[in-house]
Amino acid sequence: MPDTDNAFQAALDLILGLDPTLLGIVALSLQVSLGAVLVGALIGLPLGAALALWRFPGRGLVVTLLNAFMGLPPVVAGLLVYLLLSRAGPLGELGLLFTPTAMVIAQSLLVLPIIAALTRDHVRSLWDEYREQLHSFGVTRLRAMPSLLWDARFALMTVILAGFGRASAEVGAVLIVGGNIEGVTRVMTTAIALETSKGNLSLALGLGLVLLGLVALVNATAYLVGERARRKLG
Amino acid sequence: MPDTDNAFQAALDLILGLDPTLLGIVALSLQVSLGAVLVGALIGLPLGAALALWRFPGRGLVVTLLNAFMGLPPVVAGLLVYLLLSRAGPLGELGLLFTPTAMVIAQSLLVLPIIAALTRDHVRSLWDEYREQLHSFGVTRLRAMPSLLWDARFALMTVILAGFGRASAEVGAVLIVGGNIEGVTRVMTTAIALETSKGNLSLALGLGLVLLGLVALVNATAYLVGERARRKLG
Amino acid sequence: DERKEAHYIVLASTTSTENSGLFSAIIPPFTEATGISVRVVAVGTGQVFALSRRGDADALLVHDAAGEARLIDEGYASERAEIMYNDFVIVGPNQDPAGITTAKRATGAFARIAAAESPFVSRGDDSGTHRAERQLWQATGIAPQGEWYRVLGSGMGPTLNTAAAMGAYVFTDRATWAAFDNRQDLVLLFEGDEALFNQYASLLLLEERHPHLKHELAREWHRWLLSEEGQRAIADFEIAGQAVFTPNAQRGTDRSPGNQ
Amino acid sequence: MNDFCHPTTLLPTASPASQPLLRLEGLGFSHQGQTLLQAIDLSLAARGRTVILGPNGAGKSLLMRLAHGLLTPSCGHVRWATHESGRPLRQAMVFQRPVMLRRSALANLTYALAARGVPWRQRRGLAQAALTRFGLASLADRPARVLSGGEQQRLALARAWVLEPDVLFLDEPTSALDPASLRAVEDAVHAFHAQGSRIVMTSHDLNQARRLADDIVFLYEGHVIEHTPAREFFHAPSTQLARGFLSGDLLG
Amino acid sequence: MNDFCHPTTLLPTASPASQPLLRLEGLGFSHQGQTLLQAIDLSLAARGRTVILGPNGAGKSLLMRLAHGLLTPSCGHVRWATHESGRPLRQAMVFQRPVMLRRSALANLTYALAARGVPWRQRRGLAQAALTRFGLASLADRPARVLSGGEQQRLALARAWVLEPDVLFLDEPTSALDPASLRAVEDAVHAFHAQGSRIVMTSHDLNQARRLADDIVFLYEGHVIEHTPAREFFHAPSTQLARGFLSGDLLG
Ligand SMILES: Nc1ncnc2c1ncn2[C@@H]1O[C@H](COP(=O)(O)OP(=O)(O)OP(=O)(O)O)[C@@H](O)[C@H]1O
Ligand SMILES: Nc1ncnc2c1ncn2[C@@H]1O[C@H](COP(=O)(O)OP(=O)(O)OP(=O)(O)O)[C@@H](O)[C@H]1O
Ligand SMILES: [Mg+2]
Ligand SMILES: [Mg+2]
Repeated sequence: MPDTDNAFQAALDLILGLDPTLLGIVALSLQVSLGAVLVGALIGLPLGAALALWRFPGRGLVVTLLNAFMGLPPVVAGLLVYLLLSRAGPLGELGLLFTPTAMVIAQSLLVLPIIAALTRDHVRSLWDEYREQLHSFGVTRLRAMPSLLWDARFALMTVILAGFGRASAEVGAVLIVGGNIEGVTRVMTTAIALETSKGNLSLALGLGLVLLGLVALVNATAYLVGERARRKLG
Repeated sequence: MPDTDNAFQAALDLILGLDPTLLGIVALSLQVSLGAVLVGALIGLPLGAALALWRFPGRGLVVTLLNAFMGLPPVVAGLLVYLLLSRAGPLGELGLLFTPTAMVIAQSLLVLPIIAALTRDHVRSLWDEYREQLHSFGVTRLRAMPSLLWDARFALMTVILAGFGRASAEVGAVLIVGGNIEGVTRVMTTAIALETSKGNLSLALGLGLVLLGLVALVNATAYLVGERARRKLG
Repeated sequence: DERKEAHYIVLASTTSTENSGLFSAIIPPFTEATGISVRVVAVGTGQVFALSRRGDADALLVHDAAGEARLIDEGYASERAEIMYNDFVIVGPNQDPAGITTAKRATGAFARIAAAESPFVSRGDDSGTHRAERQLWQATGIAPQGEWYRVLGSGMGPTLNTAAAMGAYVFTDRATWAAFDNRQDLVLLFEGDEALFNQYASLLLLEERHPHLKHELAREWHRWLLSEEGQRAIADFEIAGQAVFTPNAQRGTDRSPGNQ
Repeated sequence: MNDFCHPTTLLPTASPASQPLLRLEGLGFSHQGQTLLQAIDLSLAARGRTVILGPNGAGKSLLMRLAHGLLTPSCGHVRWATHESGRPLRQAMVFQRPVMLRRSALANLTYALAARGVPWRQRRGLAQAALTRFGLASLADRPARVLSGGEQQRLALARAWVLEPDVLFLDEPTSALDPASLRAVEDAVHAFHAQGSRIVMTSHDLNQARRLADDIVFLYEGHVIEHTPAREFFHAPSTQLARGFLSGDLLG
Repeated sequence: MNDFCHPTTLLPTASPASQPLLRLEGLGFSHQGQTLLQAIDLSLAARGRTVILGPNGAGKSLLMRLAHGLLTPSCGHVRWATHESGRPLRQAMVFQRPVMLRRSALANLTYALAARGVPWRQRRGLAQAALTRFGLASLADRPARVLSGGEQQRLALARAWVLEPDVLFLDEPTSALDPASLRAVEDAVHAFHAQGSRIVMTSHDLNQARRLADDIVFLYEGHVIEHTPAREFFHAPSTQLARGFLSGDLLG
């Protein structure tokens, strides 16, 4: 596969070249994915915990739907946000279409179900263990939520990284609501798709390697921080 | 958002119409995603468990890379498989490109890291609890693996569903290695992308709703089976 | 600077135009001249029209005469001006199993492919290029079907990637082909028939429909494309030393006062 | 057997000092078709130390969890008296298998204090004092989950101690303790009692029951067989089952 | 303090019957800079019942886990004798806080049997017999994790029993048991011993130690203070610390 060899070459050139355009794209990619993960985690962690803690009629349905939304196609998420933000849509006035904000919104939709659904299982097994003790302390479920999320933080880190992976990998949603506008909303994945459609396979792969390296960097940071904290806990 | 109303209408029409073309697409979608999840789980579950059980130099690196590969862009996975299976590529002889098999291979690449990385945390917390007891029984790590995977099965179900979600939602990989050939490799997500690029937004959304419904059905089945088994365990 | 930031239009166009690299060549001189930047959203032809109808693009540049006419009929667009053309070509495996290089006309080439049942890949996405291909089949008098006729549902680039890997014939436009890298075994086999003419047009949207759009700026862009300067920029754009778009604005229809 | 059984609500009743502190009325608990506790009628007086005795699996822990409000009974009622002001009684429980939060020993205490609404500034001091009281001062910063069995049990006791409960449930609180700690904990129980805390505990150490109990509840297979003053129970048990239990012949 | 300390390997030595079964040589264990066990030199004879005594946190459980091979010592060696054939000795351990697999009580036993390589056909019968032996026959199908504290401890004992170990470690095996079960377990220990199993156990019940022990290891703050025959230890402890411990004055 000569193209893959060239891809490594291309990736190396891209990195060594320190091309300002590339740097801009990289920065925007990170900004959008991290923004989406932030939003997804801020809503998804409490939501997942709530579904683990409270029993109510229809919970099974909610859980099933949440799990199903892990399979929300990015294109569909993109379309929904597009229709919302389009001039003819209800939020058209805001003029958010084809901006990074729109991309963050669309990706949040993708990240949220993943974080919530996976959080639920971790909190559930911790809650199984803690429930009676916390009840005995007089801790309400609402006040137990932050404690459980905190005590499950090491496993939840992987959950959040899964959400980050989803955000940084997807192209369908950002393409539709961002438009892949050069210098404005072009991110790594849309650039990869563009180069692929130009038949620049090694450049596309090279960009893919750079993106993966970037994601790996974020993951490595999270891993090191997590392991250090874990070690302190014995 | 008139388009979204139309989307529900379109989804309804699609379902009620029982269009044989649509049925074929639905069947292929399920076949490919479930195939990828099967492959991903068969490799990912033991791999994740192994990473939880064994300590070896460089494990941190492997874990970080695995977590990072949760962010493998579908287009990149698709390109890699494309280059591998293309006639000029090393496995070109097999003639697998533009077949459902190629799509399963590409999606397995996407599903595998998710299942392995998330499995690792569940097995790890179970292993923390079981380790000394199993060692005392004389159970080797290798033989502990199936026991741990079995005892963590309820949480792992969600992990597998996350993998299934990823597979059924992505379009980048199947588009490249499948080619979205009508009647041969067209699946729901590629059909949605096609209708979007045709500007048939409500049909695209309708197809998206049908796909989500399908995924929800799979999830509901898994949920019901899981809850019944869990109830039996007290 | 700040003025520049707010001074932009969103231009909806097709992927084939974007992939060729045309915009990177002609937008900088336009921005230079007017201080207006252009944000290109490159999507499928149908999606271009959808964006325009919903008021999400300020200007559009497409190559689908029927779709353009409908947009005007429906009262979304106010003015259409032909800007340039390029041509479609037929690309296929080096060995040319159907022997189309010797065909006289495009219809003949298609007939030979159908007769030989050589693999042919169609975009199948209802884009301008796909419609042109369908029309050509119609002119040939053949309704292509069978194992050899593969209907995809992809953009031009992905379709070329697929054709390259399958070693199939494919109907494409010269610009995309010229800029395409992953040719593998494919070569240009047939070109030059009048029937392969591919006209691009710029449309202005109706102000009453979408008052919020930047009609003033869009008009400046539209006029610039028609102007001598714009036409020269298009003519100067080359891929690998080859001009791929031919400007053909009819100055007569350019009723633009004060542009010079 | 389960023919007349209503689910319940926890109903506080206004309580003159003479009224019982806790009344269990027709209490029953079943799980997945198995009846684990049945027809429990029991009144606990406002003061004193009650020890629940019975073989393994008799239902002692279940009974305490029901009374403490951790489980919902399948039938019958749990009625607690309240303070004169109407404020519910403060309860605390030391579990048979204490649950250690994934934090340091000290943080386990401050967490409980925070849950009880103790202001932030006071928590650390109170927690340190409780650790010292139970001989854990030097282990304050150690993660609670790596403490030895006995240390964990002492930490659980400290965690209950620090909450100054009106009612204290102790489920075999000294099972993992060394002789000196055992004595210290028994002293602490006396101290709780002296301060007016109501003690309800279980134990398998009959000598301990003899030393601590004012009255005995004897459970067997989910039924209350006897509820008598301690002296009477140990000297003249009124049932065959209790006699068997005391002599160590009664298998659960 | 930790000035001469090598990490270790588990080295089996060929053993004539007279040789000690287990030799701990300069054994030490530290964790994150804290020395938890230090300079342990100990030989256990081929037969007999050894009871390890000591206050909470002395290191009894750590010592047993090191000997059983669950932890890797920070320094020193653990040397086990082997069978004459060179086959290592079969060991089993009942943990202070037994770990119940997420399966039924019966499946917890068959799992252990499977791990020991017992053929599939025999497992169920052996497991049922062990459950019956420990009074758990009626609970065979109940999920192990909902069993009461005492039932779980009995299940853990049954799980060790069924493995017919050459060496059996018991970490406070009767702490949660009712009087009758306690007697049954002590009988079982005698039976193990009679069958030739080597018993190493801990207990905080000094009466139990008196009843069961052939020799006593007295641990204090990670050090072995005494290792003497039981009769000697209880009648004339040679150290001040042991005297304090026996009288219940020594706080851990
Ligand atoms: N969730 C449950 N599902 C099924 N059975 C249960 C459940 N919880 C408890 N049990 C059963 O109820 C019985 C009583 O349990 P409980 O823990 O109250 O016993 P106990 O008297 O405290 O015994 P011990 O002295 O061993 O602690 C036991 O046989 C136990 O197996
Ligand atoms: N992983 C660990 N990290 C830090 N300290 C530990 C760890 N494991 C055990 N310890 C400490 O080692 C000491 C000895 O623990 P061990 O469990 O051996 O005590 P023990 O003698 O069995 O006490 P008990 O009678 O309470 O069971 C305790 O103080 C405990 O806190
Ligand atoms: Mg109990
Ligand atoms: Mg211990």
